[in-house]
Amino acid sequence: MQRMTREQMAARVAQDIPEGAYVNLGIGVPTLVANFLPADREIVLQSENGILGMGPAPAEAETDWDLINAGKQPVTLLAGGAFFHHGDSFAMMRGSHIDICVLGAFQVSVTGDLANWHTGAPGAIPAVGGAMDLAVGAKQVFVMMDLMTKTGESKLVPICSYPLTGIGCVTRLYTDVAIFELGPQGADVIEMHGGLSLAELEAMTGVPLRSRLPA
Amino acid sequence: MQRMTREQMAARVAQDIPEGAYVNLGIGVPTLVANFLPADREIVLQSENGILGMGPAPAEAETDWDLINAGKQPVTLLAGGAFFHHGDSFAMMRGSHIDICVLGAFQVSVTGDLANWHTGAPGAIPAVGGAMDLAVGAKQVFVMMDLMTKTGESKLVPICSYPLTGIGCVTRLYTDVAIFELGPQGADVIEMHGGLSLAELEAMTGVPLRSRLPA
Amino acid sequence: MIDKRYESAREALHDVFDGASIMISGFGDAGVPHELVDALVDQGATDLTVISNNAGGGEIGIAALMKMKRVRKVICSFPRMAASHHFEERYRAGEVELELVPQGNLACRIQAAGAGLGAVFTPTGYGTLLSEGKETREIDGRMYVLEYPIKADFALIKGLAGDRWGNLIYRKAARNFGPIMAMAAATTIAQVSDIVELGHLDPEAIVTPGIFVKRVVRLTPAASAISA
Amino acid sequence: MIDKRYESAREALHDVFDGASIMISGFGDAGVPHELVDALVDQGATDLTVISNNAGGGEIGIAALMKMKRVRKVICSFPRMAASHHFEERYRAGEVELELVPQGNLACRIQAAGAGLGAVFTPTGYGTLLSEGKETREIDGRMYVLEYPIKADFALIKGLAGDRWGNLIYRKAARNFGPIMAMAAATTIAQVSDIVELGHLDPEAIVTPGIFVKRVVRLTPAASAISA
Repeated sequence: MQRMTREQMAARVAQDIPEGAYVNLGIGVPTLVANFLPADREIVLQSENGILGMGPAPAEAETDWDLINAGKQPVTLLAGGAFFHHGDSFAMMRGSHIDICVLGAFQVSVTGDLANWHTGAPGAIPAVGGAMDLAVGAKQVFVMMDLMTKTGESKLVPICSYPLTGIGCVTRLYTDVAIFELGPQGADVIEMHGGLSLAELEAMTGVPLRSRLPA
Repeated sequence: MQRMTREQMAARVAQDIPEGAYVNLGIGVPTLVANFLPADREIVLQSENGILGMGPAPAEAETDWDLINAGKQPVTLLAGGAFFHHGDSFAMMRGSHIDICVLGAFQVSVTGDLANWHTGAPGAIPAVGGAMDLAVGAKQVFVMMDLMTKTGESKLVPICSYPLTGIGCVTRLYTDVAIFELGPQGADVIEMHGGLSLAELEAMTGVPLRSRLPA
Repeated sequence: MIDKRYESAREALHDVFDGASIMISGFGDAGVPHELVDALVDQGATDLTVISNNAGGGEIGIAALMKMKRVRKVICSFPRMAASHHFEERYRAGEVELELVPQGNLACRIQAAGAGLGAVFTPTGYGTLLSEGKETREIDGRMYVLEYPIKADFALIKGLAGDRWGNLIYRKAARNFGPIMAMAAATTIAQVSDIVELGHLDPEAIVTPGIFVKRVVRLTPAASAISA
Repeated sequence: MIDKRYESAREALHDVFDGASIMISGFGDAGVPHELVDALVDQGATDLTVISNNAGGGEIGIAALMKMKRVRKVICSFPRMAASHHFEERYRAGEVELELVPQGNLACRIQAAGAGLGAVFTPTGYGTLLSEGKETREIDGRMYVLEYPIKADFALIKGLAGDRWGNLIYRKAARNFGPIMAMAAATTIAQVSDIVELGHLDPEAIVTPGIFVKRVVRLTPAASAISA
């Protein structure tokens, strides 16, 4: 089976972000999506630390540590961008002004529950940042992750065993082998890569799946 | 008996506003206080419509209808002044950032209840504006009013008969014949004008008064 | 290309529907989007809920909507003005519902809607007629009233300048309700005196980022009306 | 004359007392008032509650306070960082209390304090470990958690420029928590790179009006530390 690379997944997510969308890319892998946004679409990236209209990384000489993304990496500001304080920034999320956020995850349930902030392991120092705010606030929550853990367990699960970030919030799940739409009705497969059959995918994940693949 | 004019009352209130205070002057008579602020004190006037550092009325030729006070009269902006939106403006009040507000009143109770927005008369169109926000929010609420109505009833009362603006919020009452400190303990007379005795003042108002007049 | 510019107030208001809730900015004459409201009068939508600091005065704007019996409900802090006779007539006739809200509660309820909060406990209005029947609670020794968000289908606001992304700056005390109403409406329509090139507005001084604005129309304000 | 200028960080922090709650702005390196925090380390107050997005990293600033066991409690959203070993050590030893708050709830609870609200219903965190034991309510078909204001005795923040009335502007994403913390603390102390004459800051572009700031100190930031 051929699995998508992170870059391929990021490129696939990028295709689904429409012209004019206000988008928040979570730290880590989701940040890669920015590299694949179609050049003919104007898409506005928000950063939780008070930036709209975030542009790509600057040339090294122009690094400005007052202009960083949520992952603390230097970025730039596009023409039309704006700065604002944390109250307004999280009002953008919580108030459903952000069209799409893209997050990583430890686990996602078939009904869209998200676990991405804490393994719950004894002794782990918990840290949540803005994950819960994005999960409940964005109009659509896209998750990008490998479907399986390194030890071969499905990260798409009937019920999350890790502590939740939000309930029923993930609308679409992009993995290295398939794309799912999630909701109260469960998981619908809308795209598959690498030649798996639906039965094989169900066997891998151990969750019931419905096909909405193009005929 | 000699009663103070409105201008004299305004001048008396102005004396009690200290250097550096952030002050909101209610519409109507309290606006007069601005004319009597001591020139050697820097006092910052706030207007509910989003102004800090409000200055005096402009020369007619410089009237700008985008720069008005809460009473819709043209004003100016002092050096150091700033504009902000209604959310921040009322956060300044509700969040106890305003040191003193000066309001007019229909009635004030001995424990500092305020009635200044509505007579409760049948058929009266109610209108409240920012009165309730100022009443609960400012660190100190000063009221300026004639002690007696035109028909000879005391406006300092045991319990307000008009609908309330706020409960126990008035800290000091400036009238044309005396100044009172109000609180849970009742009304203390701290200054008298026009040669009344405390007994005469009690007879006029019909409320118990304690003297804290200078010996 | 993102382009939120509209050619006319008429086009910017094309989809205002009967029964819509509409926020209208302004305090006194400052910040009232007169030309957008005029266009709303022409547009014809009726059965409206108007959320504004006042309930209209004189013969134009909100007062004209009142006169034409197109307002079902007003949510405001100060309906009584020098020339608010059209509102008063409808109100006394029982033809318009009035929800009177202390001005700061109006502001914070609009902010709550924009920020996605479910409700807030505010001290303003506790123990008064305006909190009758509302849930109250003592918190940390002080009494509060539970108030719910006020959102709207449309907000009509007025800026000084804007750009094609919808970024806005304002002018002096004309800012008032504009920035918070922009955040609380599904469709915010801003009239501005000037539309500038993208990047021309200082990103440090933009008051309303474009994310909160759907449509921007350049309209030349008439010589300022004298405030009531 | 109103003059909020202080000559040094040491003087501006003279009255920070044992047991004080202290907000510290910043996200990454941006907006962290490093020189004020250094002065707090020197000042000696202990048994502190620190409210900040992080719990300190490396050897200076909040981490130094941690190392010296002068922090009783941290209220933050993201205590785990590349070099947060001093926090981790105290936390594992049970020597510091951690109140972990989703970043947006941290922001809105700070805003609630600044705006004098008693509590707010927020959707963030519902059904998670971080709302365990908290009051919840369904409003309009959605679930919310009741959260209380976070206020502080002091806020240490960083602006780009200020004036003697305490008006502030910020620089790029260094704005972050500064404006909302300024509103929520009894005594807000701002370090700025430049103090300008009154009237020099554009009244349309002032982000924090002076009413929210008690003290302003001009401090030249060291060459920016590399962010963890």
